[in-house]
Amino acid sequence: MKPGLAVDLFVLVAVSFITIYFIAKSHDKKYYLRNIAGLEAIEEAVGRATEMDKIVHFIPGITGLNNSRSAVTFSGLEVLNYVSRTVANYGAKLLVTIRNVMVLPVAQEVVRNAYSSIGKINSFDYNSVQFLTDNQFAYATAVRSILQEGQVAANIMVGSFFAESLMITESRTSCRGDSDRWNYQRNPASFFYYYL
Amino acid sequence: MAGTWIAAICTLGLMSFVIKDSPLYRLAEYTFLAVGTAYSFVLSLERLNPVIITPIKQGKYTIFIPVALGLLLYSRFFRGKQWLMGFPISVTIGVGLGLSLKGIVSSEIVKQLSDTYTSIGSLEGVLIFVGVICVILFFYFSRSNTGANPPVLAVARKIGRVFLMIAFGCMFSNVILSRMTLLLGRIKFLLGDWLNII
Amino acid sequence: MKYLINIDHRIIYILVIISITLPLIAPLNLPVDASEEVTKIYQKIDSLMPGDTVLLLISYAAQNEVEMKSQSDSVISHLFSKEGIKIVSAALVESGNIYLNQYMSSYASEYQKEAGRDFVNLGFVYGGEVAVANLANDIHQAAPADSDGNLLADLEMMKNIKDGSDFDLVINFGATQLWSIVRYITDVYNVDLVSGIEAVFAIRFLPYYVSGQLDGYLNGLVGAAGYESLIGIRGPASKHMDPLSSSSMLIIVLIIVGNISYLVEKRQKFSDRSAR
Amino acid sequence: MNRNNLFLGITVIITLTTLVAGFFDLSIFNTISANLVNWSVVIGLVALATAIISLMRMHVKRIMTRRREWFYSLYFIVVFTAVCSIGLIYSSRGQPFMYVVNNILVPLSTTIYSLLGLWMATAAYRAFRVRSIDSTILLVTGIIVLLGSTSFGAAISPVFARITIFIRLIPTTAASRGILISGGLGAIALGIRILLGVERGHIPGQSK
Repeated sequence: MKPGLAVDLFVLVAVSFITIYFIAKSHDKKYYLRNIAGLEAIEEAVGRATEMDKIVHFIPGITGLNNSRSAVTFSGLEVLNYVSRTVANYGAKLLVTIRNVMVLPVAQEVVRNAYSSIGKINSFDYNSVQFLTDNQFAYATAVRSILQEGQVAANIMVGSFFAESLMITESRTSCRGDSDRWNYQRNPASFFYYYL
Repeated sequence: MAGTWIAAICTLGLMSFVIKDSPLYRLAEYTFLAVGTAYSFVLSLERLNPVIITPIKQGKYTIFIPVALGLLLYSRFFRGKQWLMGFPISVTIGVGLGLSLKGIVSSEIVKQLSDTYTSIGSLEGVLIFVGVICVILFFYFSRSNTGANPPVLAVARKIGRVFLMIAFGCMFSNVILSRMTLLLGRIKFLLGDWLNII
Repeated sequence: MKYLINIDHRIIYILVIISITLPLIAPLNLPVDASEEVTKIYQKIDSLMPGDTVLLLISYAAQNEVEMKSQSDSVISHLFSKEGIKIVSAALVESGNIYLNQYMSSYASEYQKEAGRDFVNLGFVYGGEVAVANLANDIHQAAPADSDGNLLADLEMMKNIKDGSDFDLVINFGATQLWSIVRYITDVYNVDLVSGIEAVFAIRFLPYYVSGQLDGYLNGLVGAAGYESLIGIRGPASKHMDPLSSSSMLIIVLIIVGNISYLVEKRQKFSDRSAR
Repeated sequence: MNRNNLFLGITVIITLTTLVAGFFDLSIFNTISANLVNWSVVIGLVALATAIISLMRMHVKRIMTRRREWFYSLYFIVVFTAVCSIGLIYSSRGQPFMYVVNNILVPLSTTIYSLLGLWMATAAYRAFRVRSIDSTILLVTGIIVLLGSTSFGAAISPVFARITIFIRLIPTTAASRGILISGGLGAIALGIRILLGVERGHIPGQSK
């Protein structure tokens, strides 16, 4: 045992067992989950996008899978799975833009699984998940011009974001759009509801 | 001198965006996209030599295993073979998890808590102790089904909220300092290096 | 009063640009002082003895060059002026490599230091947080060759440098990788750490400073100006303090005006409703 | 043993090896985990081209189908290949590559980041409203700390600097520490969910 790590190991084991205990306990008991406005807004946003025959744009965060931010990226991919299933149900068009190299194949698989899980695998299009660039601000400028082209009806951003998110959502004011942005960041969960 | 002119044109091209979206801005934007991606691609390619080719020269052939795993990620381009991507992805996530679990526990939880306890002697220590406990309780969102939270939790949440608002006020002022510094840099470049008014 | 309620955003842009330009043209040269965490970095670097080994890491990107380059210029020039220090340097972010090359080539030319004997520049190390853990575990495996291509095994300086524990001080610039540096190098091997941080992220690292994991930090341009006052030069950061202060004051005024107009509007709406 | 459990098994084994190497001083685990960490970097490096291939495919498709503003995609491909070849031929420290980087990439990066300063100003005027006690505390603290850290505040009176030091070292540290610890606990909880297979989104080749 490395010196001075006994307490650390104890805390890790304790937190792990508490988590495992509550996951096991949650299977049988029905917990009331306060509904979160953002999730309901997604259904409405996708419905609106289908009416306007425009694209639903999604960003699962800009960080990777193997660092301290991976927890936030996983939750982004989880919501991507939900959004893809909703889009597949409505038959709308989905566009997922990616900034991290390792997240690209994973996000594509998540969308493919979502389409196949409701039996619409043939309407799945590989180009719906695109890598733009790994430079943080070049990515933000690229997303801005996608949003301003006018083809996007709903912009959903769930995951870990930094200064570039201000730039992406700033395009909201200049093109009167709304963004459904839910940021797990350590600063307060800033939340807009945004569709064009 | 030509370099400064190119830099100034790029600066004004992107800055023109604030007034109106124009072809000059779109050109600057796509230049930024292309040069930014190319720069990090070239630098990463140059890492291939020291990280992969040098160990092979030194006879460490185990390096072929991660190279093979990395190549599995290209199975994405072949229909029906996507499941092969699972190997490199699960290895990467496994390493990431193993490192961050240990790192988070010792640096972000235990060391922080132990410092909160050891410095409890002074008045500041007590204040920090109360603040930390209240902020952690503030993030405690589950409620009994009646929806009302116990009095202790309600008080702790109020104190936690005050601490959080002071912290966000401090963060807010630092964000202003940071953003103004960046804008200042560009204006100094345009006035100083380009038009050398200053 | 009506006009104050909604100023067009382009006028605000012009106001901000004027508030920055005026002090640049007519500087007020207000005094700049160094706060406690800045002096701690100065003392830590000043107390380096010949033969100490320093790990110099650049993890800021080209976009916040203004803020971070003024920090690294002053701190690194102070570091280079110390005699007999062994430096291992690496860039953890792609565009940080631009500045690392400038510093290390000036170290070789201006200070007549020899690559391989006095310093080893590993250049850009790919991989982000995992690369930091990789460096900490075993430098020779993480970066077998330095940026000029010669093998680390042949460099006589690297003979007694194997992993994180062989360093006496880690100096980092940039917040993106500071989390992993604390987690995988300085906490694991108990090495002193000083770091320059972008003002946006400085607050998040305050707990590390108070708990002693981070021995000193520079808070954006304010920290850089403080360090310049310590090494006795009136460098770019100190000159930028005047326009920074004036533009910050403008932001405060904008907030106050915005709130006054908001309150006035609310009272008008309230009085209209009660009058009806 | 279907594929999901196979990948889950790999992740669990590698996580446990790295954890054991982190906590215990066993030489076998140390060498294995050091190798695994290096492998993870190599995998990321080798996989880099997948992103570039999909990027190029997107732009070529945009040119082929003559979508709106397709000529920008053509411009992107030309500049991208040009800068890549300059970088690879003359090496990233060569003079031509540094010329491109210093005179095009650095100004563009700093400019785009500096625009945030302008939007901060409009946001300060339009969005930062004193609606509740919380936002009052936030704005008052922000103004005091801003005065305390800039040279104007120091010129007006040293009181601001002293209050700023107090605000930074006591309440802000406590709150940041609280956030840090809660964030850490959340990350551990999610790590456990991945190891238990509850969190499946990322494993390819299975349908929920």
